[in-house]
Amino acid sequence: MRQTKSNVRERIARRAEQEIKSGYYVNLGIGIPTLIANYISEDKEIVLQSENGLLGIGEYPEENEVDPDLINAGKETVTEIQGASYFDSAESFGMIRGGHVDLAILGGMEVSEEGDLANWMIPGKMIKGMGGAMDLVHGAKKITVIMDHVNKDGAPKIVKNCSLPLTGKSVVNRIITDRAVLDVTDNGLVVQEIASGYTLDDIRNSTEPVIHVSSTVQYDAY
Amino acid sequence: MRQTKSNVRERIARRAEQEIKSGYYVNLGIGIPTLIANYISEDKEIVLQSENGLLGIGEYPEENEVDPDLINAGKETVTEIQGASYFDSAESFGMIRGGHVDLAILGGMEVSEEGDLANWMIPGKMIKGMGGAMDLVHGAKKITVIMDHVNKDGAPKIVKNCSLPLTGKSVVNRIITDRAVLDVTDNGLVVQEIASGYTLDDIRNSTEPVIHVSSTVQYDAY
Amino acid sequence: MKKHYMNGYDAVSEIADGSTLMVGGFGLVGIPEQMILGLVESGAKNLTIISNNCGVDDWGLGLLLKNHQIKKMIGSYVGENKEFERQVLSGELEVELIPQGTLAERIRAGGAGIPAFYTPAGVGTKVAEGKETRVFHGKEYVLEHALYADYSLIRACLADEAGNLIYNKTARNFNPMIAAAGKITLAEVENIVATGNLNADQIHTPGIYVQGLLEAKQEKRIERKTIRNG
Amino acid sequence: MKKHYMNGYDAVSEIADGSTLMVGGFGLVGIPEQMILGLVESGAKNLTIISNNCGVDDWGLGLLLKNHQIKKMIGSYVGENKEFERQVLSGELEVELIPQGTLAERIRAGGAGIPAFYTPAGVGTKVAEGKETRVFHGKEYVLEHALYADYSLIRACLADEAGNLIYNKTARNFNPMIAAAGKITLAEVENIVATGNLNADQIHTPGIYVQGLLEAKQEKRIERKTIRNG
Repeated sequence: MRQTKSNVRERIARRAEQEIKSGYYVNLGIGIPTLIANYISEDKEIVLQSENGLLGIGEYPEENEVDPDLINAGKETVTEIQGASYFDSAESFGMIRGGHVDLAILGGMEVSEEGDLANWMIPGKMIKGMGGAMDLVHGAKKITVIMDHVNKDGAPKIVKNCSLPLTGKSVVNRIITDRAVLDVTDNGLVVQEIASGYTLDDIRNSTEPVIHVSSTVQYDAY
Repeated sequence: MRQTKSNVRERIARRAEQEIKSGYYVNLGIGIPTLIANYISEDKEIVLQSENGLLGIGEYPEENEVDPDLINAGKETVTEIQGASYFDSAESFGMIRGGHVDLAILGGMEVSEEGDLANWMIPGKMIKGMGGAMDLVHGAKKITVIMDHVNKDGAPKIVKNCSLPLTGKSVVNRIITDRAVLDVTDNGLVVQEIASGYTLDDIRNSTEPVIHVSSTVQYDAY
Repeated sequence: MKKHYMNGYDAVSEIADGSTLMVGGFGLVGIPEQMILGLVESGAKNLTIISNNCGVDDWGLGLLLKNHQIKKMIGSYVGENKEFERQVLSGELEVELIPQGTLAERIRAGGAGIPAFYTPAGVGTKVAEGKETRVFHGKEYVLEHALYADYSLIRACLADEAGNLIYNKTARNFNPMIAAAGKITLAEVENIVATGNLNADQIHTPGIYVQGLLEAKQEKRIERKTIRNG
Repeated sequence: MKKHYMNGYDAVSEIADGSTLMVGGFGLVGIPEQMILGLVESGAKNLTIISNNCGVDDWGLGLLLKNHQIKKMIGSYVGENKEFERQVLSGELEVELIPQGTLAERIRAGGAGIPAFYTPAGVGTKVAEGKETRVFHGKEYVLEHALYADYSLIRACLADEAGNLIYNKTARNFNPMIAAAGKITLAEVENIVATGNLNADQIHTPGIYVQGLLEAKQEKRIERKTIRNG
C-alpha cells in the first residue's frame, strides 16, 4: 500500500500515543507531536504540559471560547482542562528540568546511534531558535523522538553521527518512525517493533548504524 | 540623665525611624528592630517585608483577628496591610538578594570599622542559627545596624575587628547607637550625629577604632 | 486523581529508616502536623530532616527530636527547644546550619534541575569555609549545591483531586519549593475539593509535584501570640 | 502609590538610545502592546532587547525591528518575520539565541541576586561552546550567567495602586521574572483597581518590583487561531 503523507503522520501519531500511560504528565513538541493529542485514548488520564506556562492543555476552543491569552507553545489557541494550572516560564522549565514531566515526544531531523538529537537548525537556512527543545531533552524522564525513517531523498535520518547542529547529546531514549520503533541502549540501537509493510531488512537498509533486534521484536506491529 | 533600658531602646528606635523614607520597602530584623514599626510616622508610606513571605506587615492583631497562619519572621502573630502580598521563601529571598528592599535595619553584637557585622552566634553558647540575616546583609540596598554603643561591661561594640563569628563582611552602611550615628565609609568610620548627653570625647572613648567627624556633625541630635 | 491517605500514619508508614525528608513550615506555621505525628507513630529512625526550623519541645519536628528519630538536622534557625541543645551537645544529633535564603534557593534548585548556583550569603563567614568562591561583577559569591529529598512532607490549605495546592498567607513559606524537591511529595491539606473547583490562575503548587494527599484538621498552635491591645 | 502614565509614549519616553530592555510575552501573548507602540513613537535606537520572541511583521517587537530600533536581539525563538531574516543576513541586527528554559532562568537569576548557575540545557551543542562546563552527580552542566535590564516592560491583567500584579492564563509567561530583573519596571495593565481590592494570596508579582503603571486597552492579536470545529 502506498502511504500518503497524512497516512504516514497518522501511523506515527497512533503508535506514539501508545507511549503515553494513564497518569502521565506529557510534553508534546511543536508540529507533528502536537497531533498526537488527537489520538489519546479517552480512558487514559493524561495531563499535557505546555512550556509557555500551562499544565493541562485542553482541546482547541470553539469559536466563542477563543481566549487570546490562552495558547500552547506552538502559539495555537487552546483551552484548559479541569484541574489545569498556569505558572511563569521559570517555574515551567523548573518543572521540565527538574524531571517532573514523565515523557516528552519531540520531532527530529536526525538521531544518532548514541541518542544525539538534531532538530533545531539547518546550516545555511535562517535560524529561528531552539525554543524550549534543548531544555526538554535534558528534563523529561523519557525522550521519544518521532520522525520519518528516511528523508525526502530516501537517506537515513537515523545516523552514526548527526551532521546537523545538535539539540542534545545522548538524550533520546526511543525513536518511532513510520517503519519501526527503536530503543537507544548502552549496546546500541535495538529494534523493538517493525511496522506493517516493512521487513527487518528494510529497516536495516534504511538505517545507517548497525541495529540489533530485540528478542521480543514484533512484526506488523502497527 | 540616667537612661533606663527601655529609654535607651526607645531612643535608638526613634532615631532609626528617621532612616525610613516614604515609599521605602523595609525589612526590620527580629528583636529590637521590630519595635521601630511602632514609631513610624503616619505620614510616611512604608511597606514592611517579612522574610517568611509577606510584603506589607500590619499591626499586631486584635484578639479576634488572630490568624495562626499569619506571622512575621519573629514568629509573632501580625496582620496584613491593604496592598499586601504573600509569596514563598525562595521568592522572598530573591526579593532580598536581588536588591529590591530599600533598607534593612538589623541588631548587632559587634560591628567593625570596615562594616563587618557579627550578630548571630557567641562561641560556647548554643547555636540557634543565622536565619535570614546572612542573606539580608548582602541584599538590601542599605544596611543599618542598631545596637547599644557598649556592652554590659562597658566595652565598645564598635571594634577594629570583630571577635565573634561574622554574619557578613563589609556589609554595614550605618550604625545607630544610644550615643551616636556613624557611617562606614571608604575612609573609615565617620560620626554624623551625637546623642544628647554625650560629647565627641565620650564617643571616641567608647569606640575602639579611630573615628572621623563629619563636617556637618550634629550634637544633641536625638 | 492522586492517592488519598486515611490519616498521618497511613501517609508516612512507608518511609524507611535513614530516609531524607524535607518538611515544610516556618516555625509552627504551615507544618504538616498529622504527618509528623504519623512519623512519631511509625518510629522511623535515623532520619535526615531538611526544614527551616525544628519545632518546639512538644509540637512539630520537636516531637521527632524528643523521640530520637532525627540523626541530622539541616535548617536555618533551630534550637527553639532545650532537647535540641542537649542532643547536639551530647553528640546524638548532627546539625547543618544554612542561611535561610540559601536554604530556600538550594531546595528550589533541587526541584528545578539546577545542580548548583552562586550566592553572596555567607561569603567571608564560617558558612563559606571550604567552599568555592568566585567574583562576579566585582563581588564575591559562594557556590552552593541543590538539596533533594526522598520524601517531601508539606501542608497546604486547599487541594483538588488533581493535587493542585493553594496555601494560606504565611503558611506558604518553604512548602512550594519543598513540594518540587522531593522524589515523593505528600501534601496534608485542610480541605480537598473536586477537580475543577479551583481557579487555574490561582494555583500555588501545580499537581505534577504532588504524589499523595491527606485531608486533616489542623491544630495550628501559635508560638508567639502578640495582640495589639493586649 | 506607583507612578501612573497617560499612554504608551508617556511611559517609555525617558528610555534612552542604547538601553537594554526586557520585554514580556510569549509570541504575541502577554506583550506590553502600547509601550511597544510608544517606543516606535519615541524612536529610541540601538536597543538591546531581551524577549523570548521578536513579534511578527506588523505587531509587537516586529514594529521596532521594522523601524531599525533594535541593535541586538536576545531570545529563544525568533524569525517569525521576513524582516528579521533580512536584517540578520545584512548584518544590521545581532542575534543571541538561548534555550528557552535557560533564558527564563537567567532572567530569574538577574532579579533574584544569583549571578550564575549551572544547567544541563545546551551541553554538547553550539550553545555551550566556549562556556565553562562541570560534572555534578555524573552529568555535565554548563555555567550560565544572570541577565539584567535597564528597563523591563511587562503586561498584566490587573494591578492595584501599590503595583501588585495579576496575570491572565498563559499571558503570565516571562512577565514575572522580567518584572524583577529590570532596574526600572513598567507594567501595562488592562485594569488598575484601588489598593485593597486584590487578594494578597493571589498576587503574582508583588508591587516591590514595579515602578510605574500604564492602564491601557489591549488588542491581543492572535497569531494562530485554531478552532475545534473549524
